[in-house]
Amino acid sequence: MSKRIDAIDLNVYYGKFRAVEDVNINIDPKSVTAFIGPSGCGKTTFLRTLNRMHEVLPGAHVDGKLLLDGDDIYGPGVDPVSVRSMVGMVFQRPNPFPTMSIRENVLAGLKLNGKRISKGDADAVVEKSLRGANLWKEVKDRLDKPGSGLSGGQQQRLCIARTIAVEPEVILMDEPCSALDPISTLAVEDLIAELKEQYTVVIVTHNMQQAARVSDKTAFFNIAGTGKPGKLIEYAETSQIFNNPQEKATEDYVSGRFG
Amino acid sequence: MSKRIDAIDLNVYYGKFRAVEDVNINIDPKSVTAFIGPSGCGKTTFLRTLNRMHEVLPGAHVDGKLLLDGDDIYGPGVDPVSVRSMVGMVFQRPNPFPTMSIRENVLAGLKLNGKRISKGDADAVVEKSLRGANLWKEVKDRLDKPGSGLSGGQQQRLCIARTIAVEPEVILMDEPCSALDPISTLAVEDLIAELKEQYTVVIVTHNMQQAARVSDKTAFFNIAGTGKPGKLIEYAETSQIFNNPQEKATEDYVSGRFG
Amino acid sequence: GSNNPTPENTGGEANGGGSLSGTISGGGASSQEAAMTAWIDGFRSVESGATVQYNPVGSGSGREGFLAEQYIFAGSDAAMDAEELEASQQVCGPDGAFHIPGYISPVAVAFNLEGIDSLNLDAETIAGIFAGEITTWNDAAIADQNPDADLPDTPITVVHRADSSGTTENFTDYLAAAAADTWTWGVVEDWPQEIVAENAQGTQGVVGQVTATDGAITYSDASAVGDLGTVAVKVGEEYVPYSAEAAAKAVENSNPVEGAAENDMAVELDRNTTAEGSYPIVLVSYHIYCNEYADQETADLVKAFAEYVVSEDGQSTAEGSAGNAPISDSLRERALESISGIGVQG
Amino acid sequence: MTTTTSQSSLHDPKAAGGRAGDKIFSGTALTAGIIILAILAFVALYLVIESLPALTAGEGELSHGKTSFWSYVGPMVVGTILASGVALLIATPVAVGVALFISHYAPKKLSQPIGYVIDLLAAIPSVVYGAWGMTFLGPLLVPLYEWLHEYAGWIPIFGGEPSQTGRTLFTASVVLAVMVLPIITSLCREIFVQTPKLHEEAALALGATRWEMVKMAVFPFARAGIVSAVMLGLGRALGETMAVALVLSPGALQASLISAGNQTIPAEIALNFPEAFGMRQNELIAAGLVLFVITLVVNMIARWIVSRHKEFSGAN
Amino acid sequence: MSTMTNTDLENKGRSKLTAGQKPTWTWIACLAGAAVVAAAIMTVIGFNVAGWVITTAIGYVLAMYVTTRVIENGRKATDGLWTNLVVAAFLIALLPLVSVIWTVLSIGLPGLVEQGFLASDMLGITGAVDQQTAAEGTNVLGGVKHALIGSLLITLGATVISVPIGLLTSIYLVEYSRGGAFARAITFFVDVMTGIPSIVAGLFAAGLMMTLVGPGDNVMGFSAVIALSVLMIPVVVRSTEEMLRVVPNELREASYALGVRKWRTILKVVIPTAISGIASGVTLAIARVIGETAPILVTAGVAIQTNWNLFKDWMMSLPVYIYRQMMFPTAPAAPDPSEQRAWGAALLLIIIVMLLNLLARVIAKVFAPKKTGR
Ligand SMILES: Nc1ncnc2c1ncn2[C@@H]1O[C@H](COP(=O)(O)OP(=O)(O)OP(=O)(O)O)[C@@H](O)[C@H]1O
Ligand SMILES: Nc1ncnc2c1ncn2[C@@H]1O[C@H](COP(=O)(O)OP(=O)(O)OP(=O)(O)O)[C@@H](O)[C@H]1O
Ligand SMILES: [Mg+2]
Ligand SMILES: [Mg+2]
Ligand SMILES: O=P([O-])([O-])[O-]
Repeated sequence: MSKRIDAIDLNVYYGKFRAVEDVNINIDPKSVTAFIGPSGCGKTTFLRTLNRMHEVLPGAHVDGKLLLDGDDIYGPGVDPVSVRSMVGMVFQRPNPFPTMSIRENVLAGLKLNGKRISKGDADAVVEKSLRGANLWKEVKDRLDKPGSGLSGGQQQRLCIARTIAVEPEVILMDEPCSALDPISTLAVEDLIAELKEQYTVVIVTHNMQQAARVSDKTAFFNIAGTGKPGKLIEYAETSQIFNNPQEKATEDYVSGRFG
Repeated sequence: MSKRIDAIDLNVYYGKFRAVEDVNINIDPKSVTAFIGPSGCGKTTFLRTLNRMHEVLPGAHVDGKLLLDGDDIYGPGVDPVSVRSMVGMVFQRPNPFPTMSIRENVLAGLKLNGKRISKGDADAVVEKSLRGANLWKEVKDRLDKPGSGLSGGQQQRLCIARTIAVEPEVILMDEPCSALDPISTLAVEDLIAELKEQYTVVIVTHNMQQAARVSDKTAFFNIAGTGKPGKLIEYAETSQIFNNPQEKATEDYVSGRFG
Repeated sequence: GSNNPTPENTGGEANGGGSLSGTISGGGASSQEAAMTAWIDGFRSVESGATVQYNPVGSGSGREGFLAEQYIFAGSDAAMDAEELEASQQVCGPDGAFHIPGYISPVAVAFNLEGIDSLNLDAETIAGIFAGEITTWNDAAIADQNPDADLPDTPITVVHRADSSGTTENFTDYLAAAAADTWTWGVVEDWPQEIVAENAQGTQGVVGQVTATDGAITYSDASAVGDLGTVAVKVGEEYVPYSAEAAAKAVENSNPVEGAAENDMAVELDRNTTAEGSYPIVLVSYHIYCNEYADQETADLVKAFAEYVVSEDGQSTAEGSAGNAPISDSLRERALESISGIGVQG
Repeated sequence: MTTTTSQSSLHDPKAAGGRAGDKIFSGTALTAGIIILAILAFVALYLVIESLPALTAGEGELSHGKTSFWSYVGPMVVGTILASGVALLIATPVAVGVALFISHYAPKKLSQPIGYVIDLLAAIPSVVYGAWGMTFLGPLLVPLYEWLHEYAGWIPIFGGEPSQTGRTLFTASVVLAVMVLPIITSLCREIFVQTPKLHEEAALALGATRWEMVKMAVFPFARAGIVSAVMLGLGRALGETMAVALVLSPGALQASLISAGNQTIPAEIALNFPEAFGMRQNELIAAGLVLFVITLVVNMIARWIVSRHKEFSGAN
Repeated sequence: MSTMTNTDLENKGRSKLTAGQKPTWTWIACLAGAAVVAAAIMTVIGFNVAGWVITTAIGYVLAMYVTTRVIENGRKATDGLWTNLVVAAFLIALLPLVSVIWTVLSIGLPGLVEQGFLASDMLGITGAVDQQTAAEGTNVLGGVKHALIGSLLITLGATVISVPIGLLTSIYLVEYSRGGAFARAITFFVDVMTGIPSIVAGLFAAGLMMTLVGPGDNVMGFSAVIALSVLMIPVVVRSTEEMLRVVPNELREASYALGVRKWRTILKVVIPTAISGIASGVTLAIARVIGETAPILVTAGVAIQTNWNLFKDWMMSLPVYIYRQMMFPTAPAAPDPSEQRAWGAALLLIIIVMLLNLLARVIAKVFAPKKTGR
């Protein structure tokens, strides 16, 4: 239930504009990897290439290889749909489906598979996922209420529950806490620590304290200026990045001079 | 060209919902004051009451007194328009007018109000404001190009130029750097340091390093939970807030445990 | 030519190469539209300073507009009833309005059968076809009267007018009078809904429909039937095909409407006529004028135009354009006399 | 005047002029709104006054010996609703499909010109549609009617003798469908493209196929919009005059849609108004009033449907 | 796997991600199969091209569905099915468009290019003239000048009345009303107004003007202007309202924050930003009314000569011209010249609307917010 990810010479484009240049990175299974870097350096862009969400935008495309346990997800004939059901994603802004109840939201991904599941099994999945997302206690009495009625932090955890309900191998999170208040942030951070027992987790954050708290390894991206492509500057153990970075740019950034 | 601000028992509402409770604060002229606090605690809301932009939203209203050099801007018969031309505002996302050139954007505050000014005077205002916003050198050769063609940081400084062109007494800034890359952030921070020579500046930021770098005094807002009103917890010299806070909540927050 | 074709004209200003000026508006029957276009154009070449305009809004709207003083004159496929005549006194002074049968046109019964240009039918058979009782072309009722025709077993598609129409009124008037047993729906402007049949809007619509449909039959202003086959109608013992003369004859032999004023030329057509050579399915469209107009200028203009319409010149111009039947000389004489009475309200 | 300070800088006397400008402008805008309501009130008043004689007429007072106004207008109400209903049944799926095609399926470069081309359909005058339906579409459909009658004749709507000219209620409905299609399409398209990317991406990230994404994110978001687009189309179809008048071969109310017969209110008015006077005119205007009321009711139903779904809509 | 070079990382065998997919040529096979089967069915029940194409299309969609279902899975099959259906919907919608345009073009072009068609009106054109034309096969005389000018004037008049009222109303709805009962009433009744049958609008305008200026004089271009305005206003309100709503609030706030008054903000910021959308909304509204027949017929009458005055005398318009020429030919015995003129005018009308559309696009381009850079 968790896979390794290897990017080989990956370039990411928006139309003609190269947003991310030549990334090579190896992400271990059952670990938390944090992407940090100034705004516009391509963290989100790169993250979205990991489950082929990037190509959803018009004109966006990718060049290079991205291996999921050795299989190139950009290989010929690969169906993005099957990639996405292996690599789940949580977005910056919580986005539960507004027309569905909490329960339906959790089951949304599961229902897609067209498998008929008994009510009992479904209940089990809902409870397991919501427990996994640390939300069960708060919502167990109102599973049939609309998901959009929850607070921001609860919504974000509902989205996490929805993602883990389909049992992906990798979970990607793009600034999952930036819209949240401190209490919710805490809850999500605790959750990430639990998730890595089972999943490969990749998280984008602009909060360095958070990166330091939750991640095993950290990747620092930077950008030379507007219109230039973003690059992976340094990738190492989190403690090393924050305490003993090898690159000048990394040091400037983590010392808080910017951003 | 700068005024003091005193809020007395200010409560701010969205319809029936009280978003900010009983704020009492005295902001000195020619200083930079930073508002910090977790998401949703009412920083933006309170800031917008300072130039009566809050009431633009349907159902929004204010209770209490807000004195600008001793005059209550919520007093009977006060025209919000004249308040706003004294208290300028810069928004989180740069928002130059897309239909106007750079030059027209700077002059917008004057021209939109139908004031007639000679071309010479206008040129002088444009140059002065753009110089004041640290943007003159970068754009002086393309004043007739659309303002939306600039980079994010340049756009934000254009918005600042537009604001100072109407010669306000106070400038409010709501997370002016959150959409910007580090280089632009630096430029705007330098600018704020210059602006306080002439103006009273109030800035909202979620970046504590930034607050520490630019502000003289810092106000920490907090919120007890979703649906509860935000409160001003502590207001003091910036150095004191960051190094020697009086309140436990402030300490938790600035020590980076949250947000 | 002269714009004063008749010696009876008394309006001094109304002669010579166009001494009149002004605009008169009329409105009403669309059946007259083509003829009216020709009259307006012809009148303009005689009286270059005067303008006539005509809105083919339909007979009913035309009469109503006339009574509402919207139109100076009206064109109508039906004569005004007593009530309307009484109302006309409000507009036209104590003598009210009067009718001139300016436009006479035979209504042809036209069909589309390959190779057959003409059929002989009596009123009963025509009524039977249009009532939906006779449904195929080789029906005995048709075949008996046309021993020489090679009739197919094609079903008959009846096409009637979808809109309210003076043509329908005249045609059903004929059926109701000449075949009362078969045609039980009376005289109607709207085709009876009980008879399920095809229909189309306007003369052009029905003719187009019949032209496009094998085995179809309709009734229509004869000028528009083009290449379609037509019916010779049984009158007395002979079969009379439609023609201008036969139609004019039918009008000439008709009786004035009971109780009409001296100068009112509204007629009661005798659809059951046995008079030799007269074709009874004929549409008479009137021009309705006031006996008295509010001012001299209007009165002169109307008089000049009305005279032009019935003049030999006017009638032949119309025939050339619209294919209607010119009125007979005796009708013209009576018409000119009536028109000469147009005056100014005292 | 002020109680707080003697000379408040906030009370700028020059500002008074500016405030008047605001008052005048908002007053003008409000007046425009009032004018609209007034026009509508006048139209309604005109309709009511002119149709009162027909509505209140007793036996024998109506033209051509009609027994009562309601028995006259009733079949046409059914005909009108039938024609527009069938038109919508045909147009809605196609229009939604086309809108989806433009918003989510077509290559981005193609979708703009395609939208333009579809909008062109809306620009063709109704007389032209009528002429096209009468001369081209009707005859084209005749074989289909015969086929339908032969194989599906047991269904009442295909039961009657098929028309030889193709000028039937069904043909009229097809023409109406073509006419309302661009209206529904362009509104649906506008709404579909506004579906929050957030929800679309949420669905895709769960491993949804494109169609599943449309079902999960686009349709729930657009439901209210689709309803009001369809209602707008229905309004157009209900009120269409010339096209129906030219295409339909009207007659008494009947179940079969493929034979001559049936009539719609606007076509009835257009066909008969010219020759109408007196009571006949009142009857036709009263029929117009009935149509007006139908439109009103349809719109109320639409509003109701839309508001019922409001709380579930994705707009937050 | 001791030393990790990039190429070592890749599984060289078959990728798990591409297992069990249908070959790429499946669709060709399905299409060919469907075509053959359809041809077979058609030969049994009588061949006809339209039927063959339709049967092939249905067969192809079904075959693709079944194949995908068997080889891959139900979800993919459903996805493919709906993709095919959506594309089919688009193709179906194209059919009538192509057909109508083709009909009008092929019949209307000879009329439109006839010499003097645009420069002359119908003065002096009687049935006799047309009959002669038809008999001798000479050029069709007469033209659309009067109708063209009438249409343009009447539409312009309606635009001048409707656009300010409609635009101001939508400004009220978007900028001033705060969702109150009055605003809801306006929105509702605007919806109702879109459903007023055009003939009723015409009758209303004729009646209104009759009471205002008296009978006779009420038949003029201006009455038609009123009728068309009744039809046009709701369309303008609806479309401009949408356009104003999408103007970002941050621009309004930027303006307010500069101390700019609301009305100036609306005039100088909101409307310029939305101008391209407003322009295309207005064009749409114009397109909606320029083709109206019935309301003009009962308000402006018919005329055979050019009239430049909206406030006096009758006026012709293109749709009325088309309708009259088509249904009531100048020469009943020789309708061909009239028909040619009618279709020529129809083509002209469509071209005008297309030009208007293009104009709106140009306006949109010129005034659109400049979106260079990010
Ligand atoms: N949809 C898009 N089309 C074109 N360019 C884009 C798009 N989205 C992002 N970019 C560009 O790609 C580059 C990387 O953007 P990205 O959003 O990945 O940055 P980021 O590191 O996630 O920044 P942030 O911290 O602000 O989220 C930027 O230059 C940005 O302008
Ligand atoms: N337009 C609005 N209508 C109703 N409630 C609102 C509105 N805007 C904000 N609120 C509520 O007011 C409270 C304060 O919001 P505010 O935007 O001022 O917070 P903030 O401190 O600026 O947060 P952030 O750091 O995320 O910008 C929140 O509970 C928010 O949900
Ligand atoms: Mg990002
Ligand atoms: Mg904020
Ligand atoms: O002249 P009509 O009344 O038959 O159109």
